[in-house]
Amino acid sequence: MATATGVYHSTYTADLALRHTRSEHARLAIVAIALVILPFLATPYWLTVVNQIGIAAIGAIGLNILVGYTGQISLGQGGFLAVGAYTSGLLVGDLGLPFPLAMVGAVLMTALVGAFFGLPALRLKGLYLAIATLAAQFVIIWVVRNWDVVTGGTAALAVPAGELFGWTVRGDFTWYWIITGCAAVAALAATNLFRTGLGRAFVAIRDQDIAAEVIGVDPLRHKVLAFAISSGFVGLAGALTAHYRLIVTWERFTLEVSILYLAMIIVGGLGSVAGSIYGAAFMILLPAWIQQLGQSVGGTFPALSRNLPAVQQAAFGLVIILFLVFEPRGLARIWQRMKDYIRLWPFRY
Amino acid sequence: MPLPALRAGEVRPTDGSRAHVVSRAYQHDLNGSGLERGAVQVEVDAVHLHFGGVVAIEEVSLEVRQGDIHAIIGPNGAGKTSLLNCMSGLYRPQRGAIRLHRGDGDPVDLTTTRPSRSARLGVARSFQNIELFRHMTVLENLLLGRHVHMRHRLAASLAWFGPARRQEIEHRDLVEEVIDLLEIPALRKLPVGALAYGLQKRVELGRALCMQPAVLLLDEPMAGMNAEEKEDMARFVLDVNELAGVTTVLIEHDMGVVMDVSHQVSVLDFGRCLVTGEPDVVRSDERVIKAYLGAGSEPMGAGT
Amino acid sequence: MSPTAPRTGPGTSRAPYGSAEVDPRQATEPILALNNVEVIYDEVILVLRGLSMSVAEGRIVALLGSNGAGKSTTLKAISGLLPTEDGEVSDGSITYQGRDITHTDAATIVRDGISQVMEGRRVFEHLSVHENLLAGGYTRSHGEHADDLDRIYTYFPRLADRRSQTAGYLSGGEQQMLAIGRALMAHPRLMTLDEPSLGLAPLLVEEIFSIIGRLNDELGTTILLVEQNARLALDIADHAYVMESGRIVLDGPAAELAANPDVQEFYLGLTEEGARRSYRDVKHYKRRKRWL
Amino acid sequence: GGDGDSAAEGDTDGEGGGGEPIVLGGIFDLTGPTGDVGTPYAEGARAYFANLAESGGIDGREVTLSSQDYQYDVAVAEQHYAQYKGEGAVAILGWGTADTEALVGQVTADELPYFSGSLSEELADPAETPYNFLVGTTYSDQMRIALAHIAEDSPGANVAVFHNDSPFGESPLADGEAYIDEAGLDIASYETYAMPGGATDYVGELSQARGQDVTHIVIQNVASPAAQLVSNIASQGLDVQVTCLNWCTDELFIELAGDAAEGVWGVTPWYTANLAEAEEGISAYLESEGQEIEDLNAHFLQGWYYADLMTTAIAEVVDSGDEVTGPALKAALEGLDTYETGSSPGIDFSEDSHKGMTVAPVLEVSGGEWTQLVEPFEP
Amino acid sequence: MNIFVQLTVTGLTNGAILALAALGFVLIFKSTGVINFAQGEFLLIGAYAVYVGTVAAHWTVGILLGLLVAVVLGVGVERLILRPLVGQPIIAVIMVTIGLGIFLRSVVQIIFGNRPLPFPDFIPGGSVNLLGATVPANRLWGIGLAAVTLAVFTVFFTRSRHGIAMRAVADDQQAALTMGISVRRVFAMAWALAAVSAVIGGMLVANLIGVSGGIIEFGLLVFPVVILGGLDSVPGAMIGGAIVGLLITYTGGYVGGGLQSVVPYVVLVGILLVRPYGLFGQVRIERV
Ligand SMILES: Nc1ncnc2c1ncn2[C@@H]1O[C@H](COP(=O)(O)OP(=O)(O)OP(=O)(O)O)[C@@H](O)[C@H]1O
Ligand SMILES: Nc1ncnc2c1ncn2[C@@H]1O[C@H](COP(=O)(O)OP(=O)(O)OP(=O)(O)O)[C@@H](O)[C@H]1O
Ligand SMILES: [Mg+2]
Ligand SMILES: [Mg+2]
Repeated sequence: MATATGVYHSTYTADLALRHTRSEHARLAIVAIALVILPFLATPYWLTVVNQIGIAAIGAIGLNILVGYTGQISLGQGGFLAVGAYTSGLLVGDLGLPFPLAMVGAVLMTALVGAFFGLPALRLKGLYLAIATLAAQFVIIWVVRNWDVVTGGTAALAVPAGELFGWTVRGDFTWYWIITGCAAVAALAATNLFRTGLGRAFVAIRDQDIAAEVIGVDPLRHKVLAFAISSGFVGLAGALTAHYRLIVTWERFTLEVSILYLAMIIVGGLGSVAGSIYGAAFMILLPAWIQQLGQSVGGTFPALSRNLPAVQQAAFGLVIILFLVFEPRGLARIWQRMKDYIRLWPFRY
Repeated sequence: MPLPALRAGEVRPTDGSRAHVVSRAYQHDLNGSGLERGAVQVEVDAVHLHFGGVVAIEEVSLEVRQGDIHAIIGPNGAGKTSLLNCMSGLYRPQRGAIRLHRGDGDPVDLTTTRPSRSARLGVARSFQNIELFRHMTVLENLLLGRHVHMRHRLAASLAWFGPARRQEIEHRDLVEEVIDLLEIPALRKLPVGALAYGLQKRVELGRALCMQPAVLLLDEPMAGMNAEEKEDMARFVLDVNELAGVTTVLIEHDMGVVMDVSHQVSVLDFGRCLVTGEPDVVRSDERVIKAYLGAGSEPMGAGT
Repeated sequence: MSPTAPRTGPGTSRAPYGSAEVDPRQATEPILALNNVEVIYDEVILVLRGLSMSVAEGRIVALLGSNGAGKSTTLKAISGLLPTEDGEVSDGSITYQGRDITHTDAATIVRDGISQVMEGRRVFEHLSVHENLLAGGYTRSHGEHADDLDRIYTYFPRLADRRSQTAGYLSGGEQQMLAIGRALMAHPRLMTLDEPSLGLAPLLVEEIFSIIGRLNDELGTTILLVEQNARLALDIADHAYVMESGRIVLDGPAAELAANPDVQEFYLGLTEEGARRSYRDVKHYKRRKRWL
Repeated sequence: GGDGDSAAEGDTDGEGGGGEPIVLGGIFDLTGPTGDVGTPYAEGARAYFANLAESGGIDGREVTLSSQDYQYDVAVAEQHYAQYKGEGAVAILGWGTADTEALVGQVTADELPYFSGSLSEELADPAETPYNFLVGTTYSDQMRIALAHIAEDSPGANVAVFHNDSPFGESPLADGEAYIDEAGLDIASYETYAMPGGATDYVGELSQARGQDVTHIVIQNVASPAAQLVSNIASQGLDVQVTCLNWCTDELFIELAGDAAEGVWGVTPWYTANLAEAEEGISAYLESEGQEIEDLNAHFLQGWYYADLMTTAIAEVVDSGDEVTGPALKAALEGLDTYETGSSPGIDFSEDSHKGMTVAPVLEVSGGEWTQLVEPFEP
Repeated sequence: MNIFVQLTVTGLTNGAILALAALGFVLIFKSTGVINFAQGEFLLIGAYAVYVGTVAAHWTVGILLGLLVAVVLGVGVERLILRPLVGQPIIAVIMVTIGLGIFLRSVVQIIFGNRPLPFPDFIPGGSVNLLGATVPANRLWGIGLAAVTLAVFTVFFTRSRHGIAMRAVADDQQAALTMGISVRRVFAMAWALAAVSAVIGGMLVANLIGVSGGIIEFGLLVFPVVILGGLDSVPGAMIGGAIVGLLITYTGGYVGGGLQSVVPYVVLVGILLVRPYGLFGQVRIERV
């Protein structure tokens, strides 16, 4: 959070508000307007990219609640996404629930599964826990693939297009509004969480777990709760994927996805809601850009075009390396520095 | 005796008079004990703790009375910190009991509760090596001290408007009083990691105080400070005790502080409790001199 | 520090532990000198603002100052540890035995004979006591360890008892002894100690200080001591410096400083009459007068 | 949302060269888990269009293939698909089973003819998936042919199917089992074993198969794991007859498996062995690369002919003077006469069936080369 | 019985290779606290280097080239990428190694393409009859080679002062500096040695499965191995390697159904719940 130089509050209420200065309000307004205009300007391709970013942002916020704020590393993201996607898809497909209700069901279900796989967090820390959550990843996917009766096994699960009051919800444009709305609500909810006691307790566990326990934070309850809340967000992302894409395949939820999400929050900024969004955008835009760039350059250098995918991948890896070597604390930190720089501009030091 | 609370800009007396002490009045009672002054607050009963072959505490018994500053001294490795850890539930002694009296019904045995529950019962503490939440602000650290007194409902937290916000404001009120008491209003929004060592120690005391403890355990709050800084810290410890009446267990190696500040002193040596008594009695105890103070040591605290 | 220099057992005075050639007590030449040293952290935080001091060979020099004055920073500047904390000596110079060591790296400085005992003990928690000591002797060859270990175990019998215990589980005092012992393994000519009494019981503080005295006396090791317990520090030191906000504000022979009224008030906690103030009687919170 | 707007621009201004370029999309796996066979396939398709561009396109109208690697990642495939749609692509050359299935709904809605590397029978029914065309014998048919051949060659065989652990691998399993009963084949047992990704060996699975007294193993996987499996079989001293289905019946398999490949059977509609002589385009390509027909990989041909078939249909539409749109292409594909490739059985689509081929030969590795063992036949 | 022998030998070979790969990982973690997610790529590069040398000249050249590349790679990575990150949050360091993995993998692909290459067999082929089972000889050689390498490393670290120096650096870098231990040198050494062990491991994997990207996937199994053995334990890497190797082959051989990818992890979690720092991992000292 910005150091509130020169801003004073006369009531606790004002002090607790998220935005204090006029420029902060203005920034919010600009972002909101941009989000409204965006779908009208974007090409279909970029619209799908934006939608993907929206969904990823929700998942990344969820993961950040667990990893960035509570300090419990999880590699089970892909599995939890799968739980969300399959639950929601099946609730609509098999039980005929309206899709918003199914999404709520998916959130609850994923939270439950997340809480279950969070139980080892009681005894395990750091990388040991990370590998235990890897078990969640593999077990969930294994179940999905082998529980043929319910999930359809390895075959893709077709999800009927969402219907609401007789109106079929489909198409990138329509989904843009739903996804962006969900992402906004998710971001707000996560921000709220961390300005209340519950969220602070999570951060306390991350910073100093023994001290947290001694001031009354029950580690069992809070760690499991963090897993549940985080998974709830992830479940929402999974459910959105299912209804937006109309097809659920387990191959969308592999370990690479878990790692990609981790990359998002690290590059974006651990323990930052805004960072999760930046990170999601960055990690999805970067390959897309590199690809576009590669294609346009590929024409000029035929030798390059042959190796294009590998070159693109190499560039992707290199950008991650350079980025982190340059700023290990992520985009959120860079943004913060830029703001500080501008705010303090004529008077550095 | 409701006196007006200190307003911004009010000047404190600096001539060493006690005047300012009573000039502050607080809405909230920081003392979480329901007992009468002088009643037994904590009862350590034949506690025994060992780690593998290392005996840390051996049959230690002592009583801490409500309203006292009860010092625990002893050589390094005597088991002082371990005893505090037993009280706050971090260590589970193999034998013995530590009973916390609460004034309502039977005492609770602290040796069988988990740390978070001990906290709920009113045990608050600071640590030998500062254990603050480094990335949070002073305010957030103190608010975390209120954790046990808050209701944590997920839906409300996510929604913010409504009960969650009301609660934040409500508890902020008490926290502000502690901030005022410890004189750290300027630090409110600073991350604690950036604070000077002495200030961090003060914030840690504040965090414990926010819990409205029945008993406050302080593990070497003045280590690594020079005389002047020690004087400040001693003053805060005294204020907490005198103003709020909080029962305090204090581990400290500086005999000057211990003798001046405490009502009762217990001496541990090799896990055993050598003696408990008033400072003057303890200071002249042969065993204590031999085990702890050193024969050559000048009589500390003399000349007061 | 020639490795071939003959060594005698512990307890023998004038053992050529640090330097074989010169009787340190005769030397007046400073072994270490800081000239106008400026230290900046993170390229913005100026901590030392032109600090100058010198340490004469074979002496014990004390450095006093309140929290955050920059004492530890000074020691880190000497031992070359600043780069590990994003700090740098931005101006001035540090000379050791007449050579400029301002930007020499930490490992080389240890080889040259300066050992630091860091604030907060910093023992290798997961290594045993014995292994900690061996790590301390890293700069020396294997063959020389046996004698050194014997010597250190004689100085600190308590460590001998706990030889194979994991250092992380030692009590605070034992860790402090280990930290000093570990530093001695490198055969320092100059040993810098950062708050060795931190968190130690009175008896142990006395013990540690008497050992520091013995080291200086018996082995001729020069000692630069940072200490909050000003009474003890001034007792043992030959010379003392007082620093505030990154500068030396006062210096002189230890005895002289101990008599200085300001030092008495702020560092020794004595009243104007020279008696010790009771902590109960101190009522004012902000009464800092500072040297400038 | 975004309608396919390529149609609207079809014949706006006929300046000079014969109109707008016709865009096709390609979703290939070059670096993913099936990259070993995906790369030659993609190369074949790309080489074809490069050649086409050089020879002036279709009636002077440029045809371009916009293609990218998707690393066998469904989400990336979706992204590419959306991009091609935005670029006004009229048809797609796809790849994997998983992504083809994932895209099927959109493909149907967008009315874009879709050729996929996947020959999963589930995608062959025009009633369900009207825009998916299977340019080859389906995996299920390949399996049926393999089983029929095994039953005939050694009655009472114990068959173990080793398959890629994915929709691709599992696609023909159930059909194969059903076929044994339907056709009354003399096969004593039929078990399936998944080949886990990233395994260094399949000794465990082979041990299980031993429990079944296995005599024949059918592999539905790509070349590298198949070669691994065959080497394991050899080093274990197991005496079994191995049959590869189309994604491991190729030259890479022989190269990797070395001696262990000798005598392995293959069932595939695509093979170089009977490519009598390279057609013009291919020889031009070979010349530019300094290669011989023998250097060509079967999957390269597969990619090449997929592209050629699609182009033939486009030419048909262009000739007829219609706009080149998805539905027009679909109609053209269904209306085409049997399309002969010279290196596979003829391809024929109809309104009721999008199975391009129904027959396949059985090949055998002999002297380090795939040779034809049995003429193409229908199961 | 012979199935059991067969599975056991297979499992142990895989285990031995895993142990080698894990050893490199453990070395790095032990002394620098870095979790190297690019270990699989190190194996891959090792395999290609040995391949190139062997194909171009002789297997001795191949191994020498492999070791050379390993040292250059290890030291280079430490110098260019990890040194700037000293003191940064551990998870950022993890991510850098993930980025490094992607980068290295792609570079290898640009140079060699993604077509798998058959590894020249310089380890004698053929089969041996062992307790009634036919066991490929190269697997037995693999176990032997891995065992020798591990033994050499173990002696090096317990007998030489570098062992203590490395552990000291792992505990407290600053304090290690005050002992005159050059933290940089220790880091460089750890990375170089890790890369060396990866080259040997990569060579052995390649010998089994050919030179291809599949080596990386194999490398992924390093994680269960090191967690099981304990992140900072050399013997742990060996035992962990053996257990995971056997677990996978036994599951494949007796259970099947794709459970190979699940069972090791489930067993792992079970073991971790009893021993939260793995079988031999160092218990983190937490005192307040
Ligand atoms: N978690 C633990 N595991 C093993 N031994 C321990 C543990 N905690 C404490 N000990 C041992 O118990 C004994 C008492 O330690 P404790 O920390 O209570 O001493 P202390 O009186 O607080 O000393 P100090 O004044 O140095 O802080 C010591 O010998 C210590 O090594
Ligand atoms: N790594 C660092 N980065 C930034 N600032 C630092 C760093 N280390 C110390 N400082 C700042 O430099 C000042 C002097 O610190 P230093 O540790 O040298 O003080 P000190 O005199 O040793 O105090 P103490 O008695 O508490 O040990 C302090 O204000 C501190 O906040
Ligand atoms: Mg203690
Ligand atoms: Mg200091």
